Amino acid sequence: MALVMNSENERLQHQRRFSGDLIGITAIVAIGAIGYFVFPDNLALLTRMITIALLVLSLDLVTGYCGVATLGHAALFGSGAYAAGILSAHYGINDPLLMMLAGIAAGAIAGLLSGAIILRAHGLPQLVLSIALIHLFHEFANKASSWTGGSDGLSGIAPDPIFGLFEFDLYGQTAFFFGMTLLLVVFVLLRFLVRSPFGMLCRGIRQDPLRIRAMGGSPMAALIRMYVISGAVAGVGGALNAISTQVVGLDSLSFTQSAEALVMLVLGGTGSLFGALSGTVIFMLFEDYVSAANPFHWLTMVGALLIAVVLFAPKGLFGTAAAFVRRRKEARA
Amino acid sequence: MNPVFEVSNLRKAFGGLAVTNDVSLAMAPGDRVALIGPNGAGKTTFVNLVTGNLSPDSGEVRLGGEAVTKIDAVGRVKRGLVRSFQVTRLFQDMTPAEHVGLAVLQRDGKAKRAFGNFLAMSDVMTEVDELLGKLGLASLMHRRVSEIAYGQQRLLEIAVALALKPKVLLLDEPAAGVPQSDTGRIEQALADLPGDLAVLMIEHDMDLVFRFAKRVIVLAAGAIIFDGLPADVTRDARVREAYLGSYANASHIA
Amino acid sequence: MKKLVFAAVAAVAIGTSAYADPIKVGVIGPFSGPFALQGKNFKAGIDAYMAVNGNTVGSDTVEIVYRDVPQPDPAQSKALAQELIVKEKVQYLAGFYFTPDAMAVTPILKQGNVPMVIMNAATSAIVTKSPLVVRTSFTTWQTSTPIAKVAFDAGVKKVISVVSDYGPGVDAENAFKAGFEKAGGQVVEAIRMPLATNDFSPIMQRIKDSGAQGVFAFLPSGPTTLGFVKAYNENGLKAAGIKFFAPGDLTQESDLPALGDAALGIQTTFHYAVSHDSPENKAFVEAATKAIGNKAELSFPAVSAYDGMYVIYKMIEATGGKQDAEKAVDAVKGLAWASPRGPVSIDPESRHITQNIYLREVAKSDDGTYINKEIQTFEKQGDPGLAAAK
Amino acid sequence: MQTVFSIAVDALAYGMVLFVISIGLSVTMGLMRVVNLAHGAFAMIGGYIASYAARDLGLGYAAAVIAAVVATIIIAIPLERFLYRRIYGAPELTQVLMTIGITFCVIGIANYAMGPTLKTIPLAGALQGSADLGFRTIPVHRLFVILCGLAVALALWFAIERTSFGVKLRASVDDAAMAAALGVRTEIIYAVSFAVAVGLAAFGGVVGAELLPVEPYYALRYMVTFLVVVSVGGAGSIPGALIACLLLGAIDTTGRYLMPEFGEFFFYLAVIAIICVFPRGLAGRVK
Repeated sequence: MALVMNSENERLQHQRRFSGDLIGITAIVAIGAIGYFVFPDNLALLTRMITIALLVLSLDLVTGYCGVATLGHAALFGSGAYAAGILSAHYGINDPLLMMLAGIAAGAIAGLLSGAIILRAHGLPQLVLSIALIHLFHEFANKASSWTGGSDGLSGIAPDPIFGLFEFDLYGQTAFFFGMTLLLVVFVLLRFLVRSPFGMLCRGIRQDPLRIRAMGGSPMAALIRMYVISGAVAGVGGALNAISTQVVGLDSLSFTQSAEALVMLVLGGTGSLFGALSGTVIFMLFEDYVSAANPFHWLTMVGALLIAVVLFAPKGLFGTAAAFVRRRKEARA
Repeated sequence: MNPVFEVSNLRKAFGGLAVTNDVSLAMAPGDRVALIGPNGAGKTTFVNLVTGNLSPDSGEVRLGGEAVTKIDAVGRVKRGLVRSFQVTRLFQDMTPAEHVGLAVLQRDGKAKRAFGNFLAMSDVMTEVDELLGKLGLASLMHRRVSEIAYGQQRLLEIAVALALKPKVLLLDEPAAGVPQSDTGRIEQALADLPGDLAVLMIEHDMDLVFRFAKRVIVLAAGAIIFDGLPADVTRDARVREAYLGSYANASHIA
Repeated sequence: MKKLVFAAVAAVAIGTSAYADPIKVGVIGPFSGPFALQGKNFKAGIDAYMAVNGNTVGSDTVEIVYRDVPQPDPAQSKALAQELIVKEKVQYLAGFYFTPDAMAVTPILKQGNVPMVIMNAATSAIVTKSPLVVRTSFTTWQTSTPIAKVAFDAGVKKVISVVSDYGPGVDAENAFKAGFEKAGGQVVEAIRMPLATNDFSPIMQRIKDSGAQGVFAFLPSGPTTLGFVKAYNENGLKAAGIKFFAPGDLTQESDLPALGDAALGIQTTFHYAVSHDSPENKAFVEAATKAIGNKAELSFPAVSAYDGMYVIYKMIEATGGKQDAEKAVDAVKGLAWASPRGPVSIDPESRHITQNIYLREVAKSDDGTYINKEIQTFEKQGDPGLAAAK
Repeated sequence: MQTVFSIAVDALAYGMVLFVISIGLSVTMGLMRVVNLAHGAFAMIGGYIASYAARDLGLGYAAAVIAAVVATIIIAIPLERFLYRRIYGAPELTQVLMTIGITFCVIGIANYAMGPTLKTIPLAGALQGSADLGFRTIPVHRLFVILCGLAVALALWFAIERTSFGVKLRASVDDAAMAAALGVRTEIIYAVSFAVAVGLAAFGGVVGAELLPVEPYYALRYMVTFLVVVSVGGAGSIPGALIACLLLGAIDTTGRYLMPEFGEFFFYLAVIAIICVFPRGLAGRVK
């Protein structure tokens, strides 16, 4: 072996990945700042992007890191949104932070429930379980219209100003900064999570659950745990959605929302937090742009983008770019 | 010495066919036993019964004196019964350090920690460095598994098993598929296994069996037909019959 | 997000706009997805109005900015409305096909100083959510109440109600029940079926077993109505003499060619039929057909959009182009005019449109196309839904 | 008692419609291992072509059906060659992304080319009207669909289990490399299977159009239903798909009769229950 490096040296190199955290945070802040200055009067859109990004991050935890195929992830997001919304609309508890906590708790509970059902099968049947589940959630919310407003949507959500100072107004400044803060906090926590022993365990489970069992680990317990965490993250997104838009509709619990989140994730690249974020941003910006350019047939363009990504960037946009950069680096080494 | 691993009167039938038929054996710490047998002898079923992936129709499996027959595979691993796989089952996009680190964390019940990177946990890393160093994998510890040679992957399988600090180790053809040039390193690794560990090796390669095992068990049609010293195995009439019945010639075991 | 921006003004108008910024009207509707046809009708109605009446009010140019919400999505609708107000600086919001999308936007109207002209969303309560809401379409209560009287007068005393299980369906059920029981009839059973029902045979069996003499049905316009009407015929309900009553959503003109002969004779009550006979409607249909490209695609949202634009033009006139939502809304309270659908007025109290509701029957016209033929008029109908809610 | 019979007849008819439309998906998903979310798009293309052939060209019903199947296959050939061939054996999520992309494109194009209104396919005279079963009447068309379902099931079963093509197909699926080594031209086998699947989709789209009317959003609207029945049956199994369709048809129909307001709950709870008991589907091939 000519290229032997001693292990200490390699570990240092490995630890440089920690600087990835800084780069990541800087990137999010930078993109947020660019968004803020480029679209200063379209913060509602940016806030919407943040809420969806949280949903996609949450999906990445179970799909990207654990290999669970699901088209029903909006169940977690919508539960969070309804919990936060109902707290305000029915109980008059309008503190945004309390609403956020309610969203996190409801998301986690929905995650536990979803996980307990979806994890009972694998592959295609698993996908179908998730579809059945999201329809049940959706129907349930439709039926419980005295609580959820049914198909008319839950209105009457009126969050107080944060710390009594910053009001959620028409211009969306507060919602945007609130959302950015939440996204950064969630991102940093998830960076810790995915590199922690537990994150490694989950990556192992995705590749070979039997091997994990042979190492004395219990894949089911770990996956359920990850589902609960994922539910909490989705709950943050849902609650943010309820707080920033002050309305919750059945669409937040829909198959369509779930499928769109999955498309964004696969577009960016599964199994990486940056993949989830970049997929969301690129998909939403692209949609925004083409639907402006070709109002009635933008769906065709989105379809073409998805096909092009599969053909030319099979690991997703971020995944393929990252692989390319790595190859370049290795070629130089 | 008390047996650390004991199987008594184990039976398993699929349909009407007895695939494991009244198998009993006992191993003490430090034992080096090879389990051989012609194809279809029931070795795989036996391994699955022992590890808990199948449950027997009757009989008992004991680990360190404790009956584990009703305990599932994961519970048996936690009690010190660890296996390696005939075809390596490694995580292709993870590194050897991560494999061994995960095994160590799992063993210590720390694998559910949602915080901190094991690379920064000095107690874990000391063990990882030591184990991988012993098996000659130190220089590769941060490469992806998909980038390292198959012989090295086999060594990593052993490293992962050892990281779990087993009392009993089941090695399922540890050298299968490895090119001749690399088998030396695997044999060396086997020779260096901890002295107090009970090892049961399932193997086809008789050269390896003779060099490694102090005791050979022959399984045929689900039953043990020979249990004794390696030197005696080729002379045993029933063994010859079992093999000659299924092979064109006996050169394999001669 | 599905943002549609297209300037309704010609390049010439932009060139001459040096002395005055155009007055922008933000329109939110389903311009793609499963309800794209309805969004297309919004646009056709608006284009038709501007083609007939020009794109200027006084010295102000009017510009339309479209935003797409393909399916009910209140959060999206609200985000787009915010963007329209803050970024595009629209003075008026209009459109809104789905109730939740309209509900989501009402809280920000006051702060944005923007009136909202609803061109479809048909739940009664929306107008109570903000004093800046004006509606030029209809409510489900408004269109479903007269049919109860029609049914009773036709000698039907026992009716089974079958509706899609969502807000408007429940509204229709309640409206019909209230009207029918008041007239002296009896609703023997009320069935709510999931929106995503494909096969209606079991429902038809249920209707048969109920022993009702007639069925009242409500389903959203689109593919499912086809299956429902076909099942009604094929399962022998029509032959058995069970009469069919519904609001006009079930027989919207763009679905009629597909329904074909199966729909012949079905009686519905609604606020607008493309075949309505009046000079105003002739002019409207001509302009709207030009705008939509294919007359067969023309349907009821177009006329609400057309009248919505009329209201907005009046508002611009009254405020002289200045942004003053309250003044604009006050100006149209009590406003009465001759709409393509007949005489209409804005009720000063509820800001909802008072209009004629017509009983129509599906028939074949002389040129072989299917039409909703008006056979009876219920004049000056307000919205009974608001009163019922009180 | 009459009601029970009546519901049974409805359930059978509905189940068969589901079967005819979904079975092509079972071929792509089970035998070719492609999660083909664009299945509904092909069914829709078939429906549009039949509608165009019958209404605008004035062809008869039978001719329209044949034209739809043939034309849809012709449209699908380049798609198979340039798009699907790239995702054979790819991870499921990649297949999902690609086939959703194709579906979006087809919807957009259909909306542009055919307009957003409903399209119908006029039935042949013999298929119109209702037949009297003694205790009730049933649309003749439904009887026709039941027959079509049985015919398709038999033909597919025969093709897969009893012909040399079926042997080659199963061999290619189980081990493509081995099959190729044995002289099976797997590319052709895959292309032909894909054509069969697409043809079945188009056939189902046309025959089922009375129940699921043709419009641009068809491709997404019913995608979930197709996916569910095929997976519950066990992808790739003809008898499995048949049993699943009849079972789910029965549950759906009965639920809608007894408690229409909880129709969706019945259906999806049944799906969850079945998959929890049979994680590979009712007759899933062991992978």
